[in-house]
Amino acid sequence: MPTSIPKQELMMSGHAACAGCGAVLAMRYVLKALGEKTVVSVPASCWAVIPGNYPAEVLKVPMVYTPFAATGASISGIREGLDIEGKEDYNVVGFAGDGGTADIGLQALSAAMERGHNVFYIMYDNEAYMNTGIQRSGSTPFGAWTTTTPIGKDRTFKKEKKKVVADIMMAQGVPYVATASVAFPEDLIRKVKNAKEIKGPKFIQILSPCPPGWYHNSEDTIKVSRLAVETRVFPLYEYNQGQFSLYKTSKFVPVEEYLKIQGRFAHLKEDEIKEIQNFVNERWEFLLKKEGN
Amino acid sequence: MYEIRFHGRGGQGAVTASKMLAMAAFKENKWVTTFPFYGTERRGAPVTAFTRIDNVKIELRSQIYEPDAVILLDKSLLKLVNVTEGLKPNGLVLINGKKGDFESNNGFKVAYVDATSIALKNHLGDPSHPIVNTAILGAFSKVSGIVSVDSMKSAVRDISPSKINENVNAIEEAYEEVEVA
Amino acid sequence: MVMTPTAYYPTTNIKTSSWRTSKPVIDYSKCTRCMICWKFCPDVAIDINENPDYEAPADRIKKMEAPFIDYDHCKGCGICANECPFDAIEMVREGENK
Amino acid sequence: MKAQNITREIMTGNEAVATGVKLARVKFISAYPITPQTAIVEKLAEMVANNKINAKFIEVESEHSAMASTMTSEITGIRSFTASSSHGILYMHEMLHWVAGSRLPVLMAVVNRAIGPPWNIWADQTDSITQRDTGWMQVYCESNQEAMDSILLGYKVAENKNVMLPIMSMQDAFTLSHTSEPVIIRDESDAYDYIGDLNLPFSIDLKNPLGYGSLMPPDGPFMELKKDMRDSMYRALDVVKEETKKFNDKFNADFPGLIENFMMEDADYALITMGSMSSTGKYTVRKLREKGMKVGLIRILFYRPFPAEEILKSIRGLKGLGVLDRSITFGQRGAVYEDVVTSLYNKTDIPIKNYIIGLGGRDIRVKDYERMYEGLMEGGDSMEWINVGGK
Repeated sequence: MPTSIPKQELMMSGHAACAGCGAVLAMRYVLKALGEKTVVSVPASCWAVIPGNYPAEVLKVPMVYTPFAATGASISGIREGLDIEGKEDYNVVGFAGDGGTADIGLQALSAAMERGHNVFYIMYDNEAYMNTGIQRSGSTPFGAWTTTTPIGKDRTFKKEKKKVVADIMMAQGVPYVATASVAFPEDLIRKVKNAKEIKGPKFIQILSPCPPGWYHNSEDTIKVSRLAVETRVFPLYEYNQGQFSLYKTSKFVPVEEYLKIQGRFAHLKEDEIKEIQNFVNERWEFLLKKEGN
Repeated sequence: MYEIRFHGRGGQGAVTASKMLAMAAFKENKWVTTFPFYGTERRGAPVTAFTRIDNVKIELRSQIYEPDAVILLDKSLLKLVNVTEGLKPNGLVLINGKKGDFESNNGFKVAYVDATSIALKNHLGDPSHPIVNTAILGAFSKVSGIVSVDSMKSAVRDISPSKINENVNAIEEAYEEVEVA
Repeated sequence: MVMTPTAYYPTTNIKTSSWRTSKPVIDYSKCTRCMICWKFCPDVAIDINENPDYEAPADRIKKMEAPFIDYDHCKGCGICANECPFDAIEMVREGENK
Repeated sequence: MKAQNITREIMTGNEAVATGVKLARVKFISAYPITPQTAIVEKLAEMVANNKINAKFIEVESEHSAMASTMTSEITGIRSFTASSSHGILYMHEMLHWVAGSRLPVLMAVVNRAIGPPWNIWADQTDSITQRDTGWMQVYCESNQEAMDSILLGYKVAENKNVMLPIMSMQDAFTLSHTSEPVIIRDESDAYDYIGDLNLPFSIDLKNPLGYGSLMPPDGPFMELKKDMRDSMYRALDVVKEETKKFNDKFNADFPGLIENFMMEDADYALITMGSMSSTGKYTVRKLREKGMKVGLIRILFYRPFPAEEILKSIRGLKGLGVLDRSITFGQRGAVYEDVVTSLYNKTDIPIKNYIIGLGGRDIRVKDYERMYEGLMEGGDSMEWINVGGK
């Protein structure tokens, strides 16, 4: 087969995700990279609904559901319990959305990483509370419409910049931090495998487009994801035990290309798009400097 | 049942003294309970602690309102607390100080020991914060007769985190030096 | 024993084909077996046929495993058709023949 | 049966809890410090550091995380423990429901402390009483001995195949947690023999990759699961009785079980108490008995499941009954009072009074008990606040 993607499917068909969901692709790739000796914990999120109604289960590995704020603590307990039983070779994965990571779960996440448990924390970032119907999160980008940042007369769209949790994790000194995209599964799987080499906490933030939440066509999930990387709106990087490397895009693609195929940005005026372009440029420069180029 | 109330300042060892006393009595096959009144305990702030001793299991768990004895680890507390409050008739007041520091006309038995000097001599604590609890217990053993000095020394050996010999010396010296007014 | 909220019933038993309004149809004469459609399928509804002769054009020299659509689970998102570099997949409205 | 060497030591309630955890062969501890529970955590950390207990201890950043990690460690099949108090209990409230609903026999030691505002670190049972609907069993201790014994007994009851519910063991702030008194240390090998190993039938297993707590629609067995929890809670009443007997036989102990009757045989008036307040109550009963007053005391140990039948048996023939609540609920009488009255509804015509007492560490004195027994003799079924406003 002319692809390096592992054949083994640990996520099954028949799930209850929306057509074109980026979050299921993220899970599918992560499990392909890790293999069957894996335990997953998910908080309240789309991923608590995607497996479908009891008794259905969509993963071929154990899946522990937890309350919203608990992912970091949940994987800590699973990890230590398994270690006590001598099951040190199991992978323990927290799989949480951006609300459960950037907002309500940040404290438990930060603490779990600080304690240094041998765990993976995967943040599937669809940039708003999608499970409850598109409300603003800390990870929603500037300019996006959500139901709690509606287009009104006095206050329109989200005026604050995206909180990038991966950057926070790097600043905290987590041994392995990366950003990844469902449009680049080979890169995503490589990063998960690199992370697996480290005995300690690992954090990966995966941009996971949401067709109903971003107002793009379901067939464009990969296209939007790819444009997010190519326009540098969502730069891909890897921070492996102090070594920072940034994936450099080959050509310049204006952010407008990314914004215009998503209804959540349809209201933006020219100067606002320019402002977003400036944010993107500044952050790109910052990351280049971080790499030492 | 014999009830003792300790008054001290945070850092002087009043709470530990109450525990050492309980331990000493326990070694003589008595039932004991001991507890501090926890306030916002900080070094220098007034502290109260309680010890009950009985031949049978103790059921009473309230604070001690009518003690048989009151022990003052710091005579400056005389200005702050009503030392003899609730003290039983013929009750005992033991003060870390000198004769004349405290006068009682109510028939209480008043005893003195210069526990601070004894503590300093034995290098317990530092000159600004001497730890006087073991010395005061040596004196209490003599004037109360409730617990023997040997049990007191044995309890101190069990509980003291360091300077065991110095603490035992302090008990012995205070036992000899204590005076009843 | 007590009741617990634990269960395991594989979702493959659940058919999600009714969610679909359009279905992908592979034109095997154009298909190069690159497996990009399989790679990007969020529904895990593109399977791999291990038989190298499956739908293989007669003139194909190097026979390879082929993708095929699991119509019981495909929700018709259209990613496969959109991402196929060889225009080998077409979305066809349900009910219309192709 | 081998001869038992009785080891008695002076220890605080917090030390007794830590020793109980060691005897119960707990393998995972996750906790967050809060006054007055802190000494439990410190003692366990010290035991772990000196290899006196074969357990992993993680220092989490909040009570919510303490309970979440305790839960998931238990799911792996490891006997797990945490301890908390007051605001910490409230902060983990969500997780308490989750642990019970997951049918995990976790044990938590609770040091009962008041809830602010204003800040108050002293004894008050509002923190655990308000958790009565979370599906946890609750046992309230009167002494440091019970604080230790209830850990062993508690795990045994919780892990019973017909119960499978978590349990919290309560001791009052300072009155037990920081009070030193003699405690018999249970023999380690007897304790191991008694407690055995945890065998969780649904622990994490790659060969049987379960989902734990997935979405359940209204026609799924949601109501049935809740009903099963409630049924199990009631089954626990018998399990507590059986396990108490086994425990007492094994250790030659006198753990009372669901409730304790004190001088109730010929009593005309009785008070129902819970926790360390009961001791001063018993002291007062003896004192009043010496004066010829026929008074008694009923102590509730297990508040959940509620021992309705036992209380009904105990109160027969009384002329007056009073229920003490060391917790506050607003817009209704005390929580324990409500439970007692509901249990006795239509089964007795004894007047029942409610006394609110000891909130925020307000001392509970002999004269307070004297006032309450006096109140019973006056008759009526009123609610009265004890020792408030300088009275």
